[in-house]
Amino acid sequence: MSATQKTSRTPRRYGMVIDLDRCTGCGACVIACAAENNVAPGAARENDRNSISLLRVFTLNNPTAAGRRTAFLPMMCMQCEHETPCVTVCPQQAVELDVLSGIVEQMPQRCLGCRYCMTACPYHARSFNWGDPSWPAGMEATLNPAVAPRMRGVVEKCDFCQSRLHAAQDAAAVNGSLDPGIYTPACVEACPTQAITFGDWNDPEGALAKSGETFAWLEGLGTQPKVRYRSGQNWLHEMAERGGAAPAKEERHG
Amino acid sequence: MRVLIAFLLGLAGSLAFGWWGFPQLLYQREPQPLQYNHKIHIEKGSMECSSCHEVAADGQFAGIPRTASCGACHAEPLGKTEAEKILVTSYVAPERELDWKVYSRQPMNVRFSHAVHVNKAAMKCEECHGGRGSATAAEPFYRNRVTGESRNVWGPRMIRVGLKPGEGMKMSDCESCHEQKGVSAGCLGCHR
Amino acid sequence: MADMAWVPTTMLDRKFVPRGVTRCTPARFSLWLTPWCLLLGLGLWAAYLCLRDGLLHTNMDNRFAFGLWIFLDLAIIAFGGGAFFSGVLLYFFKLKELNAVIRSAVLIGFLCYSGAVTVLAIDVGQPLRAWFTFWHPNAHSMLTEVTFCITLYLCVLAVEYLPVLLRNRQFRKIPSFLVFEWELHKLIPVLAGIGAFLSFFHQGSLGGLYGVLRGRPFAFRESFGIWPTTFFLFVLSAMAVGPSFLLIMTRVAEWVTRKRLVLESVYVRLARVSGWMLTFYVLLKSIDTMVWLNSTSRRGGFLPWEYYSWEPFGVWILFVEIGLFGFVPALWLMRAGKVNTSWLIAPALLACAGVALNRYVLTVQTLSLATLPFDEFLSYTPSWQEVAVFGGVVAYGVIVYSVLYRYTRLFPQEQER
Amino acid sequence: MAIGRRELLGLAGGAAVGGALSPVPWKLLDDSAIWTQNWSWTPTPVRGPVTEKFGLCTLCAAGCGVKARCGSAGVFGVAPAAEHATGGGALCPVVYGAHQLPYHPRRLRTAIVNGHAVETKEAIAEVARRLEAAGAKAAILDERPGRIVSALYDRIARAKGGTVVTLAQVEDRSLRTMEDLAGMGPGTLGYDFEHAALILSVGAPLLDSWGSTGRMSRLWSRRVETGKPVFVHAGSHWSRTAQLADRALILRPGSEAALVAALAGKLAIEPAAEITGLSPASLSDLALRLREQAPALVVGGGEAASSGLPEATERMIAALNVAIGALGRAGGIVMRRPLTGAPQPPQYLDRVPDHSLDLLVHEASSAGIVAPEALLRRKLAAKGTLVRLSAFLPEAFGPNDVLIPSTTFLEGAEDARGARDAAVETWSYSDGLSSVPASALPPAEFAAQLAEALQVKVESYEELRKARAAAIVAAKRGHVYRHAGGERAEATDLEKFEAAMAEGAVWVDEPVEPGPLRAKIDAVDWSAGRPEQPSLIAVASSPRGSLSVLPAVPLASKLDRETRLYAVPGEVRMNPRTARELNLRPGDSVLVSTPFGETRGRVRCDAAAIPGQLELGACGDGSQLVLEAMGAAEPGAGPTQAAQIRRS
Repeated sequence: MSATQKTSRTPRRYGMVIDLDRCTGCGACVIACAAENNVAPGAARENDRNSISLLRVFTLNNPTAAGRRTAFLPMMCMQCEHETPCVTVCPQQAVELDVLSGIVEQMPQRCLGCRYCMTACPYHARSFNWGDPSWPAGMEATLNPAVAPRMRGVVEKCDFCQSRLHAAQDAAAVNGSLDPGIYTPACVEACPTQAITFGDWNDPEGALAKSGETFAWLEGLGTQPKVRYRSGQNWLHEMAERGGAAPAKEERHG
Repeated sequence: MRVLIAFLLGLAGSLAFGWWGFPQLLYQREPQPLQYNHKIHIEKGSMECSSCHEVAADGQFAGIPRTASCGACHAEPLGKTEAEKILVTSYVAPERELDWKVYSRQPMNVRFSHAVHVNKAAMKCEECHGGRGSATAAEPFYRNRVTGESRNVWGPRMIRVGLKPGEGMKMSDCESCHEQKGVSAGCLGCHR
Repeated sequence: MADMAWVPTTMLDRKFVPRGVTRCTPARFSLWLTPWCLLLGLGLWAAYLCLRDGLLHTNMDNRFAFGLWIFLDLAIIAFGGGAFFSGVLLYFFKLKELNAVIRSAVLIGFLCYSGAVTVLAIDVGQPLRAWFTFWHPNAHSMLTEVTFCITLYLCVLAVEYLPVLLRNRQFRKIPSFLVFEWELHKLIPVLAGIGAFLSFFHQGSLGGLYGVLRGRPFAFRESFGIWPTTFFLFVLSAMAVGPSFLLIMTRVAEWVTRKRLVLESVYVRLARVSGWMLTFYVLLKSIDTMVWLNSTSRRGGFLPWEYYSWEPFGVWILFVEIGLFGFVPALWLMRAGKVNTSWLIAPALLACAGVALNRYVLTVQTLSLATLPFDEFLSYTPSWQEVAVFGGVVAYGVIVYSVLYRYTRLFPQEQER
Repeated sequence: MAIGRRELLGLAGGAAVGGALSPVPWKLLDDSAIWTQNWSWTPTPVRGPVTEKFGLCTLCAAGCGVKARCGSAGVFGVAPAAEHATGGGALCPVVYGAHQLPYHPRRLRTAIVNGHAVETKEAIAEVARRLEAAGAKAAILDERPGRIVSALYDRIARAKGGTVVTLAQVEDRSLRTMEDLAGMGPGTLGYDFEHAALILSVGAPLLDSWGSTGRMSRLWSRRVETGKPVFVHAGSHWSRTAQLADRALILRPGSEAALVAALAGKLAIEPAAEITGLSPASLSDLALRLREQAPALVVGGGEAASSGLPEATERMIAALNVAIGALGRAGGIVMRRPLTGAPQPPQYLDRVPDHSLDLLVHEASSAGIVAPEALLRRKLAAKGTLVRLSAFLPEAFGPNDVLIPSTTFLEGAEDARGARDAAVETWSYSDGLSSVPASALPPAEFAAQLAEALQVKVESYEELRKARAAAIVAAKRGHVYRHAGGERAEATDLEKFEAAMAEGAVWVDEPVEPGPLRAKIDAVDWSAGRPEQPSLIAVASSPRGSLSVLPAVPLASKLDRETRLYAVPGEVRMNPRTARELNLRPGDSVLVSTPFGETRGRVRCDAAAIPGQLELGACGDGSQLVLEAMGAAEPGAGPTQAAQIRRS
């Protein structure tokens, strides 16, 4: 079942459609995300498994001979809506599905760092602060004042740039409204090819409703992610439908 | 009998320490940079809270005013008090910012939207800040040595009952008000 | 005790040793403890490093968020299950032979649980906030259930063991201790009941931890009510290996002390109980595996063969767990009394290995396997700090067990060989 | 009264009960938890109001408009200025982290002469002395010609008999050959990609930080919607552009000339197919499409981390463009008017004879400009002086070098002339959004101080800027685009023009009506050699801003180490099969050698890598050695290099 067909659970159901045919894998979203959310620059020990990556871009290789050779897959928290795997497992309500926006919230200040949510997440969208985040001397001046840096020993993840939602909410409140409407997360703003469309799945006139046929990764798990993808390339659809990786009998390039 | 006396002695000793000595140890008194009189600004200056603590058109809350906005009126001393002289000579003239200790300062991870509470919910400043806006002098500021936060966040007494507005600003205080008014903000509504 | 300060150590030592049994000299005892203390010291140092700098001292990462420590916790809590199950058998099923090992069982349970909780406190990123689970519990989380039950059960075990401790010669001199101990003693069956109840839930919830992982099709299982099948399988497997582990530990204690600590019939009883429970567990586990392979996993979009196509986790691991470490020891243990008792340690070891393997598979294999179709198989090697903390916990168990063996009467049937 | 054991126990018991009934344990429990949420070693951002300002990205010559979000402590976020004329409303990935550059640990805080820290004034006096001594053998390397400060450099160099030189960037290489053949001055041609139906890139990384990223990204985005322009890539390795292109032709390394000759009809399809390793059908198909899918154009230049294609091949590409009618046609290579008031365009450094300079003043204030260290050094005579105006400590510096600290991203006044590949000239300026550190000299200040020390009379930066603004307004061409309101205005009134520009507007020239242009292509030599097929090739690719003498943006680690979008510095990425064939295992340290140099690294296996191809991580620190090994300092060395690898 597509996220577009579901009945509304929350007043807003923010989500994304990412056009994989437009993504060139430049990584602007990755850096913009890190800068926006006060992610510290990688220390020497940091790699793709122990760093803080709220948004990652995976490189996918076309296993079939036809079509484009490579696709780049930006992946952040998929904001699962049904049986959200990380929400049910957290022992102390540090993870919740927001009642207003449908965003899966992660509260670093409540988190005790058990990492159960990380094992529960099928998309590996969560990062753990293995050590204290640190910036070179003086670089604290470049921290975003609307985002609290996380401390060591807690899990963090994409929250659709909550600080920007807050700013939109504040601006709306000046005019007596609580509804922030559509705002722009950092990755959406940074994407040079406009591959990411951000919107509200509840809005029948919105950008997401007009995004045409979309698919999600690991739909079989039934978690109804609100971040969905679009592509005209068949091999990507086929790959997304298949759960679990099969070991390559031999390397994919012959 | 002697055991009982010893027991009571121990009991009394640790109760006394816990309820009287411990708070003395826990909090550190810090001076405000200036004796500020809210009342005189409201009465003589016929100002409102929002004259200095304003919500901007884009919803940002200015918080504590910058020295420049004090200087708008206080370019020259407006009275003969010592504080007035200090303000003009030490801050306004050299364009130095005042290092106010903010009683209601919340930790970094708390997001409080004045725009939502003042503009949308039409709440009065006193509902959270109490009578601070009509005080004639800056009351002492106490910093919790463990958390580094203002004592007003927890409240003046160890036991958190009978708190007046402006005294307790812990998450549970926010929550109980939100519950009363039937508005839920979720976690990220108030955290960042 | 201030008035004893002048007494030479040897004399002091002798004053605490229970009447009617002999113990080795303090020097010899210290020699035995020295390596364990060194290991404990190393573990404490490693733990300190992790608390000081954060978990960057471990080799866990975002993809291998659980590692050696969680596996260790799961395994020793399963082994510690002997404590609650022996209590149930003794107080509710009136298997009087178990009186001979019940104190040892309770102590082992306490050591296993306290060790597990200690490791958990290092394993979480923010131990100072661990109490949030009690203040803001998420009722839907299996981990909440685990935390509540383990904490409470640890208290129960401590209270259960207290009478044994208080029965030490020196403590008996204090009349109020004696009265306290007597009152407590009457409570023991009640405590055993509460303990059994708590154990049931947390052993189960530990299994549930994995069974509810919808996002990890390798671990996800069908559920009855709110509990996935792994909940019940974990309870059963803990019941099955608890007695086996007790059997092993008693044999090891006999070997180390060179004494006969319990009668042979106790071993036979433990083995038989273990054997029957194991048979029951393995049968259910086999059914569960078939359902999972043919239905649960397929509905999630995962073909079972995919799980076993990554070396080294081939299908063999399934057969070893259920066959070699399951049915084989089950049948062997059930025949206790008909086979040589001194050989029973072998099937008991196999049974324990089987349950440890089960916990290993659920922890490590679950995390190794890719969920996303383009993802790769992962591996992880624990850092020395992780291994040292692990070793420290083992050393802690050995030291406390040795000291309490020396100064309290762990085995009522203890006799010189 | 004797106090016995029992009393002590009683006291302890009472104290314990009292303690539990007192606030101590409970308050401490709560406070310690709050402490873990706010402890002092996690930095706290400075509170305060947030404002948005427009500034100028100076990481390369394109000068894209950026919208900076500023808090009380300074710039904390960078976003594209909407629909900027040069940026197209998009930025390169590294720009989003560039506001952290001023705080880079390698920030240069003092001038250095001959290895000793000196006062900046002294260093400038020393530079003036050596410049005076070098006379005609001195050159100033202006990475971004056409700026206001370029006029100052020009004035200084000419007063002392020296020259101003610049670097041929990846976007320049094809255009300058075409300009040569057409007899036009440098910087007078540009690409009109927006109207093209087919773009053939011969080794050019068009979809990988090429030109102004925003422009290429918008083109790429439009292609998804309308199917135009079609991107065809012909290159000797699977670059990112090849992976993304509508059609990718992988050639034998070094066989670009044969491909171009065949497409131009100067070489028969069969032998060309044999030389390039392509199928005859795909070659003739491409040749046909180039003519039928008009307007089409061909872009050469090779990878940024190389010196590009041989000049002979570039001449063939230019001739092919003429043959398919791309020169002077909308959707082809079009003429653009040189910027009003700009000085004479400088000559290219790679065309300066080797070892001919006694002094080279390198203004290294841009992270996105590829300046191969080896090329600079080779142009210097023995014991020549390299003067660097740089915000950062370079990876290596020679004993004779002079280092002068300069400003970096969003610091100090800057202006930008626009991207080299653009079809029209643009100009914008900014006074800088961050304060200039006490130790740093903005380029204009450096030039002014140098002129003063040399007693060369020059106008001030402000005067020159005003003069140029006046010249633009007087020319009555183009329009001013304001980001704040997103509106266009005529550039007719000097006061209004300056007011708009001060707010971060950009002036955009109007396009020259395309008309026929002539180029002398008769003399082009079409002979294409038969390159050898190496068993291993080395390639290097990286996003713009990471192949410079400057350190990488701190967050660039997210692109290489932390998401593996690019090969990691110090790693040699290869297909597992290649590793097996070479008897190498992941983590082995290896030495990769090419005809031009060597670089060390550790083996990383990645199924996404192409068999037979060694990807050298070239992001940030250590990139100079990779550039050297890729022959970036050797004219026409080609985008890939035959490589050998062994354990070290």
